[in-house]
Amino acid sequence: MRNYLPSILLIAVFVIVWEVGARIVNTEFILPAPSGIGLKLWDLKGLLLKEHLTSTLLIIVIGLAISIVLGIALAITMTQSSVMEKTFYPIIITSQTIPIIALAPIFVLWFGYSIWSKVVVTILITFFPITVSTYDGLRSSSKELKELLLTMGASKKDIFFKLDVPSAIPYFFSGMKVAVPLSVIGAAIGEWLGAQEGLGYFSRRMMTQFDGAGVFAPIVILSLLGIIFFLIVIMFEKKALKWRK
Amino acid sequence: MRNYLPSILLIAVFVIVWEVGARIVNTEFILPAPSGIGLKLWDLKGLLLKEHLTSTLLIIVIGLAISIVLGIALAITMTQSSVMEKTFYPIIITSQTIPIIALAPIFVLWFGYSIWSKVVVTILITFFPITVSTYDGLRSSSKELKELLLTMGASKKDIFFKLDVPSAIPYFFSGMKVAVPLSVIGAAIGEWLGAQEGLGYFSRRMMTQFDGAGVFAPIVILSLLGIIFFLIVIMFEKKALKWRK
Amino acid sequence: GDKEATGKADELKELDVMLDWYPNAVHSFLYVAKEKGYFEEEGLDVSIQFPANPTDPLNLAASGKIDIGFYYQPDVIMARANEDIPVKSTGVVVRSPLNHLVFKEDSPVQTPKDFEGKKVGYPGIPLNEAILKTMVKSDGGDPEAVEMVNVEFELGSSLIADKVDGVIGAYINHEVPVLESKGHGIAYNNPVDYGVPSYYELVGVTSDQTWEDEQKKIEAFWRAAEKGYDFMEKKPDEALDILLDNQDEANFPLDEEVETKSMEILLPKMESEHGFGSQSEDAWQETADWLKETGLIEEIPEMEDLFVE
Amino acid sequence: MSKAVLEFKDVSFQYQETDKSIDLLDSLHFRVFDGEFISIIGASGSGKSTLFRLITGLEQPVSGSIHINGEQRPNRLGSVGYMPQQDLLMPWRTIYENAVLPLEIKGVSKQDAHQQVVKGLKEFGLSGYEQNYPSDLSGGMKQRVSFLRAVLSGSNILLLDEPFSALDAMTKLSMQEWLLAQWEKRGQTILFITHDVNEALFLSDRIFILTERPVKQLKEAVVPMNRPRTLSGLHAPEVTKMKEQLIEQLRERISL
Amino acid sequence: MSKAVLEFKDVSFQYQETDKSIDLLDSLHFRVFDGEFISIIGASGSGKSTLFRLITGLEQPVSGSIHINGEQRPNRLGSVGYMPQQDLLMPWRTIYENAVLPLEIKGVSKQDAHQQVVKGLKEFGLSGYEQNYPSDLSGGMKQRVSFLRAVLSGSNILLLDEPFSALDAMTKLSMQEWLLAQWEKRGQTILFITHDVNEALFLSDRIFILTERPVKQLKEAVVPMNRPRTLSGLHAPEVTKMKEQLIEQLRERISL
Ligand SMILES: Nc1ncnc2c1ncn2[C@@H]1O[C@H](COP(=O)(O)OP(=O)(O)OP(=O)(O)O)[C@@H](O)[C@H]1O
Ligand SMILES: Nc1ncnc2c1ncn2[C@@H]1O[C@H](COP(=O)(O)OP(=O)(O)OP(=O)(O)O)[C@@H](O)[C@H]1O
Ligand SMILES: [Mg+2]
Ligand SMILES: [Mg+2]
Repeated sequence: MRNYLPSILLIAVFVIVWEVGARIVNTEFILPAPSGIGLKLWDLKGLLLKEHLTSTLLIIVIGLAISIVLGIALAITMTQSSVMEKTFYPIIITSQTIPIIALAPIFVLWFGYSIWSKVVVTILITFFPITVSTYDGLRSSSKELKELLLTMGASKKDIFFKLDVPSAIPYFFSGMKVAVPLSVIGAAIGEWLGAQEGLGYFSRRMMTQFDGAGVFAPIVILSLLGIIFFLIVIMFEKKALKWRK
Repeated sequence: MRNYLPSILLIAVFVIVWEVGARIVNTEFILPAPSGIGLKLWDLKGLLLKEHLTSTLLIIVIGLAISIVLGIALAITMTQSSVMEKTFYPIIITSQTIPIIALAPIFVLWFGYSIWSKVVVTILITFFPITVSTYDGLRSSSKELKELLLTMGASKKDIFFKLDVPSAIPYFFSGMKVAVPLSVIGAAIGEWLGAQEGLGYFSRRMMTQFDGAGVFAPIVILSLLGIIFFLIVIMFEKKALKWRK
Repeated sequence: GDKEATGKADELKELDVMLDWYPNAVHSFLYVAKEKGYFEEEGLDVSIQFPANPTDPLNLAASGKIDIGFYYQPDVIMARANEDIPVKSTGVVVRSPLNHLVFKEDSPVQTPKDFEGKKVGYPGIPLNEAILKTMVKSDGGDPEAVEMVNVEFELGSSLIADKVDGVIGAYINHEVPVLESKGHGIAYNNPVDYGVPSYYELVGVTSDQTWEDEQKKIEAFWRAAEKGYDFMEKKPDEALDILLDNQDEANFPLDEEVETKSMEILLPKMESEHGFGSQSEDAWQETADWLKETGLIEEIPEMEDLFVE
Repeated sequence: MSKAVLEFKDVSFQYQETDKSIDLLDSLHFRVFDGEFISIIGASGSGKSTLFRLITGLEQPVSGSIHINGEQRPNRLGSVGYMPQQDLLMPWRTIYENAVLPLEIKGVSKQDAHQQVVKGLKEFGLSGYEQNYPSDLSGGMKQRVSFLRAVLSGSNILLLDEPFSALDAMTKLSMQEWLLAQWEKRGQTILFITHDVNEALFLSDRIFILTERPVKQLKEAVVPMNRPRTLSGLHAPEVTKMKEQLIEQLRERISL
Repeated sequence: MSKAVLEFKDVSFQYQETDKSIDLLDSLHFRVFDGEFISIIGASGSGKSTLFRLITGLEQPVSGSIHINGEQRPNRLGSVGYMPQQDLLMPWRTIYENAVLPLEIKGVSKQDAHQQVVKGLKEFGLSGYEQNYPSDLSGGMKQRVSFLRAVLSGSNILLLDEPFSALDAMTKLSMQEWLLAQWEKRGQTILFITHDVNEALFLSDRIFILTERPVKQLKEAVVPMNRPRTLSGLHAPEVTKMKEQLIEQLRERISL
């Protein structure tokens, strides 16, 4: 805790300057004061937490779950078959330099305002780090250990479960630590483009109402969501990698 | 080249299936055919390349330039002063779990429909990888080499320029390889939120015109842009790291 | 007529409509029909959605993701003419433009030609560009000298934050009273006074496919809507109460004063001697001619493709 | 002399590279007898590790045959115990889980495996560390776990490929003495690759020297020392003479 | 005997850790004379590298004084040549750029520096590799570049901290002979840390042994061999006796 003191101080100073600044500027819809955002959060807590948070959470959870399942499956396929690897790996790497996300508006045409248009955005944004890190992890298993296992008479299955999978776990978690904050961003972007509920949607909608505090309040919740998800990943990571000193 | 054959084949198959699928579905504004997109690209090449590409390029270049300057400056400050490090590092790391990008709509209120609202989105999305990788790079310099330099009577400046900077360069390029595709995405997202020109804007505008090929055409250019930027970074990297075998 | 005898909710047919914007007084008839059970009487279970993007009502109707989207007559013609988008109007809600050129009362600009060299925000719908150009031109100005900025839905905020000098695409029944109620002095120009035909502001659009498959359903919708409208016309206060009861208070709080004012402006523009929802070929033709004149369309589509009774 | 537990009969071997092939063994013939301790020395790249890869079955001879305990099988994987350079323990497995690995792979029942591992850990002075991770152990302790793992493979032949090269000089000394004690107690046959001539002399009955490429024949030196051995035995005149000869043979191939 | 180029006078030193302090030296006193070759041996953690850190000036004594070439200066950084364990070349600098580093830092003019480096590279058999990167060189060549870099620091005292520990046995042997030749030719004073008793005996005039903690006094052994030396000289009876004594002294502290 002591280590974070300077950061906390800086944030405190920032919030105070913001508060004072906001009171001087005094146009709430352009620059709401932190106190105003706090009050708004309190006022709307029921609505934001019950309705909009649930909706955004659902998008994130479904999107991440699909990304994880597909990502791991593809990573395994690529490590097991060199044809698949040669086919998909260059595409996956190249696809990362392509702003596929710019296609997001068209998803609304394909999926309407259903949850799927947002889930697809979330998947697109999280699929890459999960797949690539899992793949790199599966590939990272030491050749020496593999040969050692072979000299013990290990089968392909033994090598996969006893060597490749454990070697991949740290990499998988690195990927998750990148993917999880991105999933929150993905859900929010998805909601801008077509939604009837959700924190990203609510924030954008409050803009049309000239309600500055209302714009920031859901973003505060989104931020907390990002941090909480991140901490959950770290918790699982600590548990899975307790052999690391 | 031979190595990419399977990928190229798969992409070819995908494009053909898409073409056939699009012709069967036959609703151009939901699913334009690749051939239609190609034709559209050709038709609009002047407009897209001269006007919209220039505008998007300007956003990317300004945004990346500012991110690089600020990112390197902050990374250096953090390595040189432990107070700065303790203050900023936790904030930078935590900020990454916060969907700041969700604030993008409000930038329009702050910066108007000028280029700056889009540049800010680009900076927000690229600042983190550049700063963190440069910082990690500066920190990565070997303690042994530093002590060796000290035994030669090296000054702080010697150590910075002869050891820290060269050690940071590979990390900086890793950061750039992440940041450059993100900058394209950032510019596109920025343009969704309000713009008069640019490829992201044009794509979205074509949606309002029900011109499916027109939606995809600028995205093709954005994709090429992402790939070209990436290749440029790799080129510079090869040059700077020619000592790597 | 051939009304289906219904009652049980599980036999109701689902029908998705998307409003042109967030719910306000103009949509009272829908909420009345819903509340009073007119839709249910027609065997419909209507769900009402609001768009996240200005063009979604037409887009999603065309792609069949919704059954009816409320949109603007000229855009329907443009979609049909330029991209052969298979959508048609199935009924009219508002019969003349609500869309006005809105600016601050105390600003130096007062008529369309004053906007030369100024910025005008609009919600990304090209029609608004045409309206503004016609207005500036008929006011003796140079349309090319006006800078148009796509501000999506942020019409009001961009105006009062001084990011633009005026906005087009704003409604005299909504943005104007809302801004006034927040204490901003607002003025506006009516496009009809500056060379723009009195087009239908709001029509309900359906894709050709949906029309073919679900004609009965659509017709049932309009029958129920008409009942809703009749109620709204006779008892505007009560209709308003129903709307206010149905509002999503935290999401989009409506101001009773604003909506009352809005209702006053609206009712005359919704009234038709041929009955609620009715359409005339002349009105379609006139609007299409204007669009061709402005260059927004090159050919005038077949009238039977544009609307059905 | 007792029976041959390992025999190479006219074994030839080469690595295929894209543009060329590297001939390493050419009709190589040798025998190792039950209970022997054999060291293998030779310049870097001379093919020492390749010999082990052939014995374990990771590689197959191009011609000739390899007999283990009198049998010739194409799939030799799993038939000898192998202890690699450094320790190569799995960092994510506890000491117990690392040691039990060969038994797991052989499909030994959990109960049997538990008994064997617990007994082994005790004999090797590792009791109490069952639930620790490798990172908690010193270099010498890790080498003992690695050796136990090779022993638990159940084979009478153990191949040790420079097992002590990563240890510091003092720890190495202790491990050598410990290894000798274990070998004398257990009577397994050990093949031991090393770069260190002193180590080879101190430990082994016979030393195989690889000098040519491709290897047609192993030069062989019988160490003129009785067991049990002491470090001072290394200074006996016949031993120092042999040592100088060995170094001379190896130096012919050195280039910096 | 010639003059003392390095002298520790009652030097005490300790590392401060958060919870405790580690006493390493307690009023240590010793002298090294011009042109000597001194090896330092001692168990891991006994403080060998710490001695070097004190000499170079990376650490300061808690009490006592350190005299280099008769002078006592608080900032000794830059006054001796230091060659670390392994090679520690900068991978991004060519061989030439690596060798020129100490001259760059001393601010020697480019022209002078160029002359010195080119001459040095030639003497060390590295001509033709000026523009190569370290990754192109063999282990022995890298060590020679590293040694040249230490020599170019211009100091008459060179500290070598286990420079050959990462080399394989054969390369190590060649490097030892090469180092002796260089030292005999140049007449610098060398302090050499090693774990390898053979190496210490083969190379040095005197051997310092660190046995206690904190170190109050260095045990010292004068190697009973004339120069030039050969490997066979190591088998002379007085040498093997000294070797056994040294190993005995070190073993007292070994624990696995
Ligand atoms: N998988 C392989 N494919 C091709 N060539 C190989 C392979 N493994 C080893 N070699 C080559 O075969 C030769 C012998 O290698 P090997 O590893 O057996 O030598 P070694 O005597 O064990 O050397 P070291 O002492 O360095 O461990 C070397 O030239 C090496 O480059
Ligand atoms: N910077 C430091 N801070 C605190 N303690 C240290 C530091 N450097 C070394 N030590 C401790 O001081 C003791 C002596 O370390 P030193 O590196 O001098 O030993 P050494 O004899 O060189 O050992 P080795 O043979 O392993 O290199 C060790 O116990 C070590 O843990
Ligand atoms: Mg080998
Ligand atoms: Mg040391």
